[in-house]
Amino acid sequence: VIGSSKADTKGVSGTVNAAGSSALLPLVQSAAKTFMDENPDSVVNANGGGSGQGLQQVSDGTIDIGDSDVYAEEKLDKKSASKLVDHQIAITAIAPIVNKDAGIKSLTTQQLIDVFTGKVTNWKQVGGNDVKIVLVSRPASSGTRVTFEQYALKKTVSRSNQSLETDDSGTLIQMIQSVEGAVGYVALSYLTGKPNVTAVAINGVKPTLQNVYNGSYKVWTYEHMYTKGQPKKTAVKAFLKKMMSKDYESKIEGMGYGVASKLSDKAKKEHK
Amino acid sequence: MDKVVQKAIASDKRWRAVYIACGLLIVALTLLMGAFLLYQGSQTFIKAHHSIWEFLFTSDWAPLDKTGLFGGKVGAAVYIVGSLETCLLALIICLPFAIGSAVYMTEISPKIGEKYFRPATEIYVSIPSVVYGWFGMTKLVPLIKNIFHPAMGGYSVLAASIVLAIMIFPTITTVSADAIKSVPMSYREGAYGLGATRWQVIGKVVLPAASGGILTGIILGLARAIGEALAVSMVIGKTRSFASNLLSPTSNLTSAIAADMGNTAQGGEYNLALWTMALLLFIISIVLIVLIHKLANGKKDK
Amino acid sequence: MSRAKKKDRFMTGVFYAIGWIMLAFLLYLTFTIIFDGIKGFSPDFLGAAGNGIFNQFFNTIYLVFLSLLVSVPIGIGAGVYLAEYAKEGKFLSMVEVSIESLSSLPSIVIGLFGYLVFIMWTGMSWNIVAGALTISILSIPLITTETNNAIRSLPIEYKEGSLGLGATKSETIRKVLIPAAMPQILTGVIMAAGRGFGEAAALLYTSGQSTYVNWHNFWKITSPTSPLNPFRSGETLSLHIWVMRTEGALNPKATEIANFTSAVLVILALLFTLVTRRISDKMRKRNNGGK
Amino acid sequence: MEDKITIENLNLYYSDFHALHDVNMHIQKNEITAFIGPSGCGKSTLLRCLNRMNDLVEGCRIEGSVKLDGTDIYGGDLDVTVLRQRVGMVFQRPNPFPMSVYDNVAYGPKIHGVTDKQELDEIVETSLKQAAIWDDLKDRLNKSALGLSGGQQQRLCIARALAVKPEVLLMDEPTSALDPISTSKIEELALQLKKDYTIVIVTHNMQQAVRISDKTGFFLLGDLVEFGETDQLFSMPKDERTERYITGRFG
Amino acid sequence: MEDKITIENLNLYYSDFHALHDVNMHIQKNEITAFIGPSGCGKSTLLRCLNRMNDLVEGCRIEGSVKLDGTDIYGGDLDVTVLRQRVGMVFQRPNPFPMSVYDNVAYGPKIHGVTDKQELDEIVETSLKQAAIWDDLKDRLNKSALGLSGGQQQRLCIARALAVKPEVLLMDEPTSALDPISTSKIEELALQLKKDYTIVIVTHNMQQAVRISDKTGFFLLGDLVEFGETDQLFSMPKDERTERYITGRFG
Ligand SMILES: Nc1ncnc2c1ncn2[C@@H]1O[C@H](COP(=O)(O)OP(=O)(O)OP(=O)(O)O)[C@@H](O)[C@H]1O
Ligand SMILES: Nc1ncnc2c1ncn2[C@@H]1O[C@H](COP(=O)(O)OP(=O)(O)OP(=O)(O)O)[C@@H](O)[C@H]1O
Ligand SMILES: [Mg+2]
Ligand SMILES: [Mg+2]
Ligand SMILES: O=P([O-])([O-])[O-]
Repeated sequence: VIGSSKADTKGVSGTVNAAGSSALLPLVQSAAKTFMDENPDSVVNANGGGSGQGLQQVSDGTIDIGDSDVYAEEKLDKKSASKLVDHQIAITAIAPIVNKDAGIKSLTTQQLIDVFTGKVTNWKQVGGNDVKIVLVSRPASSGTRVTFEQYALKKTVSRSNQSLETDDSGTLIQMIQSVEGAVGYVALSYLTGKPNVTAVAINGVKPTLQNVYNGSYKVWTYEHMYTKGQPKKTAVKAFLKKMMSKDYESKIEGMGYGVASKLSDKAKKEHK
Repeated sequence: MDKVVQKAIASDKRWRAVYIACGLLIVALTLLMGAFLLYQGSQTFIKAHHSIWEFLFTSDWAPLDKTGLFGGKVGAAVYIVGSLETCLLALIICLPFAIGSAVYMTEISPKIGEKYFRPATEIYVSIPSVVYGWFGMTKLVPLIKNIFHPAMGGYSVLAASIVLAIMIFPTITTVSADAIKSVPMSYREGAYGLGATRWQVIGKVVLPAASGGILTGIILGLARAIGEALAVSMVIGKTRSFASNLLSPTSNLTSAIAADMGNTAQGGEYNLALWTMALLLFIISIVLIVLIHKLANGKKDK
Repeated sequence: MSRAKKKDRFMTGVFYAIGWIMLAFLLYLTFTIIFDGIKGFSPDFLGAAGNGIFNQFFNTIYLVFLSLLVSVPIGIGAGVYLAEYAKEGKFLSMVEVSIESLSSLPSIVIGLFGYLVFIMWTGMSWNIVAGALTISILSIPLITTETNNAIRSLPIEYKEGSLGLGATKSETIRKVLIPAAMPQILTGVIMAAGRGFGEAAALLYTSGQSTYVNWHNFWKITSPTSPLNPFRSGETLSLHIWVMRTEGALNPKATEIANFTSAVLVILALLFTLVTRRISDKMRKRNNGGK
Repeated sequence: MEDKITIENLNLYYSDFHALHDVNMHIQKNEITAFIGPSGCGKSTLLRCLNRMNDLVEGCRIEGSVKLDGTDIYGGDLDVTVLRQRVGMVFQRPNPFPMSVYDNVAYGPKIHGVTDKQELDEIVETSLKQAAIWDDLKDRLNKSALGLSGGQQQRLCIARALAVKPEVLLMDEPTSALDPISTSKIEELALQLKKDYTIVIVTHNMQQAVRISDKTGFFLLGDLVEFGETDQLFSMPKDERTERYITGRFG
Repeated sequence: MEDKITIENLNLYYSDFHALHDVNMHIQKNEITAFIGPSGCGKSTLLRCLNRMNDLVEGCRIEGSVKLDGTDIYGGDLDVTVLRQRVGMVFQRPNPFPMSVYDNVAYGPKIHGVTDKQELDEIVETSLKQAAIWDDLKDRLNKSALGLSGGQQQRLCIARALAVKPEVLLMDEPTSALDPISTSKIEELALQLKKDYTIVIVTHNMQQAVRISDKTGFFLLGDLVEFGETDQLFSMPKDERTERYITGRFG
């Protein structure tokens, strides 16, 4: 075994299967890579699929960790949800993004609602270029979508029957890039690679971690990793421990996620 | 010698049991699958108390996604129509080419046909459908976008239909070619002997005589098209509304299942409605199969 | 009279055009896919780490191999049953309808069934065996149908000849009928294998969408990182394209990787078709005494 | 009598197999000419030369000439579809098309441009009557021809050939698949038809040749060994091989 | 002479078609018995009764008895695989298996338990020699049997049948697909084999029956019309129908 700096997790072997939230996926994947480098006999399979799938499969017992942007109670029945143990490992902000051709930098909450409910159909109606609006959405079961509708659209339901629907955030970004006038939403973590899209400010507040911490940007949520009961497999335990360790926080922030401990009281209080 | 015979007879019995077991296994598998789908798929109507009418003929789709919670809307008409229209259009696009190629490789240039066209068609068959989907997404969708500039990009019924048409082309072509080939030579000789031209022989004798087999090919192709999930979902746009024209996106049964099945709460209304879609697909394929048999038998009875 | 002739000429032209257009389109399809694959190629795609697809390639072969291990005996057995043992009647047509509906079932539905039976009921996580078994459900009907047809289309003389020498039915089947039908049975097996190479929807929830192996552990089958461990998650090439479009989309090289994977799959399909034709031609030739 | 078909120095090759050697034969109008000989001797091959049916066979090559009323049928002067309309063919195994009785008979006239329903009706009726099968079939004209018995099918095929009003009728073992009763019906029919047509028939059955043909040709391994009046050929063959064959000391 | 096979009051039905009517016949050891008659009269059907090949035909029902050396073959006393080993069959169309020449001949002995390579080699050689084809094939034992000519294939099939050392050899029109030269070879062979075997042969070719058989049975529409010494049956048939048939005024 090649020596590693992290003595506490060194030499763990076994398999960890994690799936679910695509908002959280980049973080889990990168953590998995680090973890496997340090523990060459272990395997961490990190898949996406959406929060619903993560909760479902962890509750079925077919995976070890279910990643989710929403609380298990919102998806599963009481009995199943009560068997799951929540590990909140990060927070994430969701940003509206538009295709560059739209010529949009910022929208008010009302404008955002109008766009996503189909009330306005051309970007020039909200101060952009003369380009038709194309909505790109995620499935109803997506945690990103639930969060976005809840905090950015003030609980109005977006017009999914007029939108192109994508399986996950990766596809969504590709569509926003390639379809003129397209608009959608992704977790901040998807923007660290500087894709060719515009992240839109809401009411003038840019979607940044700083703005989340200080409470001015409201569209964010906790990221959960659920296990069925307390984790028993040593590899799972070690993996969760690794992700929640203090020295991993900088890594988390580097990937566009936030750390719960940095939230201001204002942010916490206003977030329900 | 007697011992040898006895041993042979005993082993004969054992083998017989093995073969029968294999046959039964297949039936059991199908029944199991049918029962499982029937059970899962009927819950929308039994447990969640929706009507079959609502599921098939309305388009209000807002099922609740939480285990044990019912009361949303499960109108799947958009998906059903999406499946039907893409398949039908695919068939319309594909048929002239498939039958034309089948005729070409059997009647017009049988030598070249056997040497180049049949292997080529076999290659078409063995290219995975995701590759067709990927090709559709990276080549066809941009192409449609650049030609027609539709509002929602190139994701459209047309793109899905073309991808499906490419996918079912080999099935229809090979089955039709086999059907045409198995038309007895004596029919052709009979017609040529009366002074018919080649086209008269093909159009008036060979194709009608092969029509049963060609139809089988069409139905098999259709079954494949209805059941294809990933390739279609890559190019159809998955918009939950009826397509207003060929260039607008819509959704279909398989992409909905592929996208949401794993993502929804087990036993929830949403999940059950998706199972009902799967059941519908199962029923459609059985209906198509029975149709083939009816056609085949109808031909025999004559 | 000359109208009939003109029409004949015209239609012949039409058929030529259609035939060649389709061939040209296939060439175009094949070459663009291969060309695009090569265009974005970088050497690390060949590796077993990071952007490399070697593991996926290995998984594909391994999974197809495992699925054939199950589907070939059962498929041939059931085909023999249909051709030689089943009596004409209701039950036979039920078996036939079963097989056909099985083979035309949407693979996504079979995938869900596989998830339920091989993953949830066994309480395991995604694994290659579950994927292989699910693929078997798809491929058994192909092999069965092909075996059934092959045996049925053998001249009755083979069977009479063998029985006439005092062979039992099962000896006749094993020693004369199956060998004689082998070229065509092989076609079915190859089609089944092709299905395994190409299938993605049925594997989404069964064989897993990721792969981590350590090639140093190759022979340590029980190690979770051993490539040979059949109970590990194993993503195949086709699935990789799907994954590259969805989750993998974060990878800046996702498109190039998917293109390259497509190219590999197309080349595999090409090789596969050619090799199969070779083998089954050879067999046919040997059986026919070089005629 | 005048020559209807004249075969001169005909050689035929299937790829590199030389199937007919230098055949010369004069087939006369309003006669029945029979081809006999052991299996594989080239009877069918020669028959199929007469309406260029061998054109359909890959690799088949022909030298020499075949003339119909003096016109070389392999020269460019006679279109092959016209030729086949003038020289009709009835095959060894009855091969009705999978359509109704009516459509089978009407097929030929239709493709040759007859569209008038009444005219077609008439042609169908006359042809079926000529083929002595009108009474059997007049009530089943719209039924599929595949449901008929072998003998009926064969007569239907003859009617189908007659419907295009040919001048010559080629029949390749037309009764080999039939029972004795159907056979004798077809033989009677041939005798009647020779008033209006020139008939060439291939048969395995020497008695049949004796019963119905005017001239007989005996073939062996691609050679026309002997050709002449049927009575004479069977009573006092000139060639020793012919004699051995007809007395049954061969094959 | 002694009876090898005794057929008593045999009636056979294909579903509701009565194909053989009350057939009685004594087939003698070391003789060649020929069955003749027009197509469809039941020759093959009767032949296939003798080694229960008709068991394979769905809906076939048999009444009466067939005895082999006095044992009823349809009673429970004789296993059908043993019967078929004792009563071998050669079919109308040569049907070698798609394997090498050697494997074809060795097939029977192998399934009957001979495993010794040397013993097999010997059996193959003897059988091929008996079938008069050893010289043709000794250098091609490992080549596929399907590459042989029709005549060679048929003799190979005879060798294959001889290899299991049967007592009776049934041959259903063994020469109908063959050219004259192959035919005469098979005929010579049959004459040689009758020293050791009892032979029953179906033939369409009356000359063939005359040339090789000791006894002949003439069948018509499922009836055994006449059965007796070949010479006598052909020179002065007792039944008028036989006479009409052999003089060719039928079918
Ligand atoms: N399409 C073909 N290609 C090659 N050889 C052929 C072809 N058709 C016939 N032959 C050969 O030509 C020879 C003559 O065949 P043909 O069919 O004319 O015989 P035939 O006298 O009609 O025999 P039969 O009485 O069996 O019908 C045979 O040796 C046959 O094998
Ligand atoms: N499997 C079967 N089912 C029903 N009828 C049959 C079957 N086999 C033969 N027959 C009928 O039984 C009768 C006798 O047939 P068989 O084959 O014994 O005639 P054959 O004398 O051998 O004629 P051929 O000389 O044409 O071979 C025929 O009328 C035939 O149609
Ligand atoms: Mg012939
Ligand atoms: Mg017979
Ligand atoms: O993170 P989600 O995939 O559930 O949107």
